[in-house]
Amino acid sequence: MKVLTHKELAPSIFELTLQGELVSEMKQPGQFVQVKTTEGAEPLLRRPISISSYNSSEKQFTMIYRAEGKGTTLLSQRKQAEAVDILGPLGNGFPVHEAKEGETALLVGGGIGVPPLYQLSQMLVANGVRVIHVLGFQTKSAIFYEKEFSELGDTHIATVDGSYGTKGFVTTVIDKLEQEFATIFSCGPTPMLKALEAGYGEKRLYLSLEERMGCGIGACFACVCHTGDDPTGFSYKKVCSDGPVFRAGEVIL
Amino acid sequence: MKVLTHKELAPSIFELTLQGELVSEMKQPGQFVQVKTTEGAEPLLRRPISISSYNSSEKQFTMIYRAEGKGTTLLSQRKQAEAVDILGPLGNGFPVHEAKEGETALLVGGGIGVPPLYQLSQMLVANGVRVIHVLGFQTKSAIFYEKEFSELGDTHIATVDGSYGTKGFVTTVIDKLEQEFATIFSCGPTPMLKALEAGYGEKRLYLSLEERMGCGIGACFACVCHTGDDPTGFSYKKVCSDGPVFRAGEVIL
Amino acid sequence: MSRLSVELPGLHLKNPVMPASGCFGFGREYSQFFNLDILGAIMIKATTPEPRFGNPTPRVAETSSGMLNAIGLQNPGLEKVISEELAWLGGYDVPIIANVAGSQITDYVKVASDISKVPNVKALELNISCPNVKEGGIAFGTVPEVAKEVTKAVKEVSSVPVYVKLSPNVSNIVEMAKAVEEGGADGLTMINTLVGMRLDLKTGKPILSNRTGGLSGPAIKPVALRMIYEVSQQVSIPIIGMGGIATAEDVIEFFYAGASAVAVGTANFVDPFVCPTIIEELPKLLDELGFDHISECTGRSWKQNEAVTNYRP
Amino acid sequence: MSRLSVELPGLHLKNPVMPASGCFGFGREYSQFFNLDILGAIMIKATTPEPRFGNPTPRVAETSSGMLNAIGLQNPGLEKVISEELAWLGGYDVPIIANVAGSQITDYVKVASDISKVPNVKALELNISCPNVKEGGIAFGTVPEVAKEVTKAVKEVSSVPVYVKLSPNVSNIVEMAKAVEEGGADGLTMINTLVGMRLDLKTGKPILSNRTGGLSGPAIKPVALRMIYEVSQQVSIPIIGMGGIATAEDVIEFFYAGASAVAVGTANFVDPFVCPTIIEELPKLLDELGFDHISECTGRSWKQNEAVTNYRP
Ligand SMILES: Cc1cc2nc3c(=O)[nH]c(=O)nc-3n(C[C@H](O)[C@H](O)[C@H](O)COP(=O)(O)OP(=O)(O)OC[C@H]3O[C@@H](n4cnc5c(N)ncnc54)[C@H](O)[C@@H]3O)c2cc1C
Ligand SMILES: Cc1cc2nc3c(=O)[nH]c(=O)nc-3n(C[C@H](O)[C@H](O)[C@H](O)COP(=O)(O)OP(=O)(O)OC[C@H]3O[C@@H](n4cnc5c(N)ncnc54)[C@H](O)[C@@H]3O)c2cc1C
Ligand SMILES: Cc1cc2nc3c(=O)[nH]c(=O)nc-3n(C[C@H](O)[C@H](O)[C@H](O)COP(=O)(O)O)c2cc1C
Ligand SMILES: Cc1cc2nc3c(=O)[nH]c(=O)nc-3n(C[C@H](O)[C@H](O)[C@H](O)COP(=O)(O)O)c2cc1C
Ligand code: FES
Ligand code: FES
Repeated sequence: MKVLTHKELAPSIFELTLQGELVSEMKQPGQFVQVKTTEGAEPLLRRPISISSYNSSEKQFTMIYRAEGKGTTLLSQRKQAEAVDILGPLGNGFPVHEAKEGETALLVGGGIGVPPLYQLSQMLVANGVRVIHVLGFQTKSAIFYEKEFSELGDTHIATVDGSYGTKGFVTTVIDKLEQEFATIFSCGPTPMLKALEAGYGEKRLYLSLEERMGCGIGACFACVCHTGDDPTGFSYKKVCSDGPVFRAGEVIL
Repeated sequence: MKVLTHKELAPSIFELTLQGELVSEMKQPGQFVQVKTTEGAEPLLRRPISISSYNSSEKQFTMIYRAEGKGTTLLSQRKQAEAVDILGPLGNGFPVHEAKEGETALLVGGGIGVPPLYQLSQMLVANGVRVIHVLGFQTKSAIFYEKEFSELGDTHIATVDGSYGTKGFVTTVIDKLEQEFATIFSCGPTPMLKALEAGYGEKRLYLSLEERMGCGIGACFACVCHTGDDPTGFSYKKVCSDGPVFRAGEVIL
Repeated sequence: MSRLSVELPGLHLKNPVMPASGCFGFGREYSQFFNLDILGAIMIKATTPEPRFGNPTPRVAETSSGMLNAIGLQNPGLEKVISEELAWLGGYDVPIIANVAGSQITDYVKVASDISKVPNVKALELNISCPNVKEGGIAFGTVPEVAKEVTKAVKEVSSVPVYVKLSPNVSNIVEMAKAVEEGGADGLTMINTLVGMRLDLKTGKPILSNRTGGLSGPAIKPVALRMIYEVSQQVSIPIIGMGGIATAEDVIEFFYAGASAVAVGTANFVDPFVCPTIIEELPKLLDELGFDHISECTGRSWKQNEAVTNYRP
Repeated sequence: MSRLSVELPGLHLKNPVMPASGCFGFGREYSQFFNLDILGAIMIKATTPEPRFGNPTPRVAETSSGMLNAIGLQNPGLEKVISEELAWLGGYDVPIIANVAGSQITDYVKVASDISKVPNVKALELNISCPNVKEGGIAFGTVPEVAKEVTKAVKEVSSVPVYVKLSPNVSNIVEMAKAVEEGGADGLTMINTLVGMRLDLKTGKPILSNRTGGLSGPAIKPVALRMIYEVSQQVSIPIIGMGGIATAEDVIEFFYAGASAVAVGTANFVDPFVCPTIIEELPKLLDELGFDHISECTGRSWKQNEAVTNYRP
């Protein structure tokens, strides 16, 4: 696919918009793509990155990623009009229709888990769902998309160091929320997902998981987790092809 | 160093001009540089490429190379203003002063061995030496720098398939040359160098050798050859740091 | 396409290119990308008598030009592999090579005996070399006498030819190859992964929960080529080569070293279309190199012959 | 800079970074790029009793994230190494580790005995593992009993501590390490190169004139780490780790695995300044990781300890 725009939103956080035919296959928020960050064998593996938003008619989609290791750092050097090798869309995303018109949905994102919630939020709002966003970051300078989310619904920010919004974690914010909500959609680091599962497991809670991947398509068994109803047995789910989004309790975090 | 210009002279033959401080260290035609064709470990090794010409006052130098394997193909994708990691100048080049003012020197190049002769020819002409060029290529479309060389002196082209100039090898041309010459400077594939050594070993003949290199600076012993006076013993020369230019007979081809 | 066809014990291959075991599941996922019929064969994921969950995650880590895996032979077990996976693969016109694994000889015998009776299983691949199984798997692959015993036992019960997959983690690969040849192996597949490790800079601990894992990908190609070169000169059974293959050029290099067919593993993860692409490129490359048939390439590095000369990349 | 200093048998190292044998000649070439005094130590090129010309060229070939070499132990012989190279290196304030090679035990004894008496030689590195020497070099490195014998014989004559360089081309690296420890080795250096091969697409023949060569560079790093991890838990002598190191992060990874110092080989060819760069980067990286002294990192992957947590790359 072709780079349309590529910009740094916050230190090391990049927003990359690509154009190409395969956008037409994107069906659900929370799906991801596997990005080849360079030609050749180094780094070898593709990088899983969530689709942050997509526009089927314009054949465009956007991802937001942190340039951290070898692959993402190389990706961050791609310039406008250059080609990027994308495999996807992959996996099963957030079940948008689980939140019904007129209901309120809570969208909880942590750090680089925030991006896929953006497409989700847009689609929920389009369906007449009220959305509340609770977004957690390390520090003020790491925050991105606050304005974009605010335009869709209430947006609360937590920072670990208290440099902006509420000091603490997303759960610090949620525990004090006054609004009611029936459904939670969440994406972020595993400790955050565990805290949500512990505190809000009785709600309709959907979690997007991360796992180290080989193939990204279900063939290599790198990304399996035990299922909730057989926690030590042989049944399993693959994060890449059964997930990355699961209903809380479906798999063992 | 920074890419000033980069263009394809003939199919897969690229002319790359770079600018940077280390040009000030270039002292001799026939020296080479070691080019890192990509960041990171793949391909791992630097590529030895001859300096085709340099301009100390402008801090510019030019190399001409064939994009063939992994490394040179990657190099050929570098665009203007991008940085290229260069180690050099390395090795000992052609002894320009062996050809005296008023004498005639024959410059013999084969294929991608032609480039370093360009700086040499310019310097010989500047010293008042008459130059004759005999340049061999596979076929008409592979020819480059004919005009540039013609401006400096008589230029004879041989093509293996006869599609331009004399059909055959550089030796086919030299055997028929009517002019006298005292010195030959040559760079090209080993069979060509061997033919020159066999046919014109009695002249002052200088040959620029090629060998697979590790370090390019004399440390790894990848590129050694036996010396002419001890052809099976322990004495040796390193192509990278003792050469790449040797007097015929000095080393075993 | 007959210039690519290869005949090996039990295997009539349209072409010599097949996905390697564990890198293609049982084919379902890749069938979304292309028609499996175009493949020379399919090496399916290791099968053990009982289902296995495998190791905890993380199960993969990246290395320079390679990757480590410690899947731990996760598979649904012999019964389900036959009733679900092989039955599904029966819908395709492609020979299956079943990868047989276990922790003790009786496991291998059990799997081999049953799975070799399935009609589309045309050969077995004895996985005596998986570095990620603790209960003895490694010993099978590094002790010649034991490897010979397993081979013998499996040969006795198998209804199809048996290929033994060699581990590269040995001092003397030729000795291992000869041992399994004496044990009755019909062919060899090589190499399995090299045992490797990565540490997490943050925690100081191994990245893989299993600590060590199997190194695969382009990084190991030179080791695979060397071992195939050595072994192919010392045994008279054919070799299916693997280890870092990603291009048609790689395939030819493995043939030159001594392989008669090849398997593609890790490269499938990088490019799901890598097998079809290689199969499409091979005839063109044979033209450039001046070969009529791919089998002319086998063992060219050590056979007496003229160098190929008309090649200009 | 004392947070980088390391004490090993015979070696007071300013820092744990040294160029690996064969990848730095005798230091002359690199002395044009930087002052050799900044190095922790220098491992000089293998020395044999008599001069050796080595193998015919081509002696190197490239591989994915690696290279093959088959130099064949070219060196000017014991006498000249002492009178010319070591004398020249005596002008620097840097401990020398002399790499001792040969084809038979008496060769090792001869070189070790003489070279260990040179004042700036602070330790020996027994190269029993060079894969490019035919006359038995390989056997020393893959048979535990033989390795132990060579070690013993050299220990008897050496005036300085003896480190033994282990070959990775073995089924059981721990067994080899224990054997040389029993033989009296004061330390280990590991790993030497993996045996590998590349074929020329045009000719069908091996690229290296020696056919096979030693694989080095980032490609082998995971194998080196795994072996150091295994060995460091089973021996009580220190390990100088090597195999693909190119960055300060790599150094820490080797320490985590169990190394007490490291050597940088192939990376010198890619970047002549790699050793000084790593030495400069290490203190910063220790800060980021929260270590006072680099030796805290040794064996962290298997020692009981808290994970490092304050690191954010
Ligand atoms: C389904 C899914 C969606 C994701 N979406 C996003 C996103 O939208 N934005 C974003 O910044 N990041 C996202 N990640 C995390 C992202 O994949 C990693 O940050 C990235 O792979 C790291 O690559 P690197 O080159 O920076 O690191 P390296 O250290 O070079 O990576 C080495 C290897 O480890 C893997 N790896 C390292 N960290 C992770 C991780 N956290 N999760 C999975 N694999 C990892 C890499 O893929 C690679 O194989 C997602 C991960 C998953 C599984
Ligand atoms: C002193 C010297 C000067 C040279 N000057 C020029 C020049 O001006 N223009 C030019 O086009 N070429 C020149 N060459 C040849 C050039 O180095 C190779 O064509 C180039 O290294 C091939 O790299 P690749 O990435 O295309 O091939 P790959 O096949 O990817 O190379 C693999 C490995 O083999 C080495 N290698 C392959 N072919 C050669 C060769 N012919 N000589 C040495 N090493 C080789 C590469 O350096 C690399 O290490 C010169 C070589 C030497 C030794
Ligand atoms: C994720 C993964 C899983 C593997 N599983 C198996 C397996 O179940 N059985 C087996 O014999 N080999 C297995 N292998 C080894 C491959 O079949 C192959 O021998 C090896 O990866 C080298 O080839 P490559 O470099 O092309 O991947 C596995 C390799 C990988 C990467
Ligand atoms: C060109 C070259 C020459 C080498 N020569 C020697 C040698 O003479 N003695 C020795 O013990 N090791 C030798 N080695 C092995 C290195 O010292 C080192 O163990 C190995 O290359 C792994 O480290 P690296 O990946 O950092 O290069 C050589 C390696 C290379 C690449
Ligand atoms: S990443 Fe391969 S199965 Fe999920
Ligand atoms: S290339 Fe290393 S000595 Fe010449």
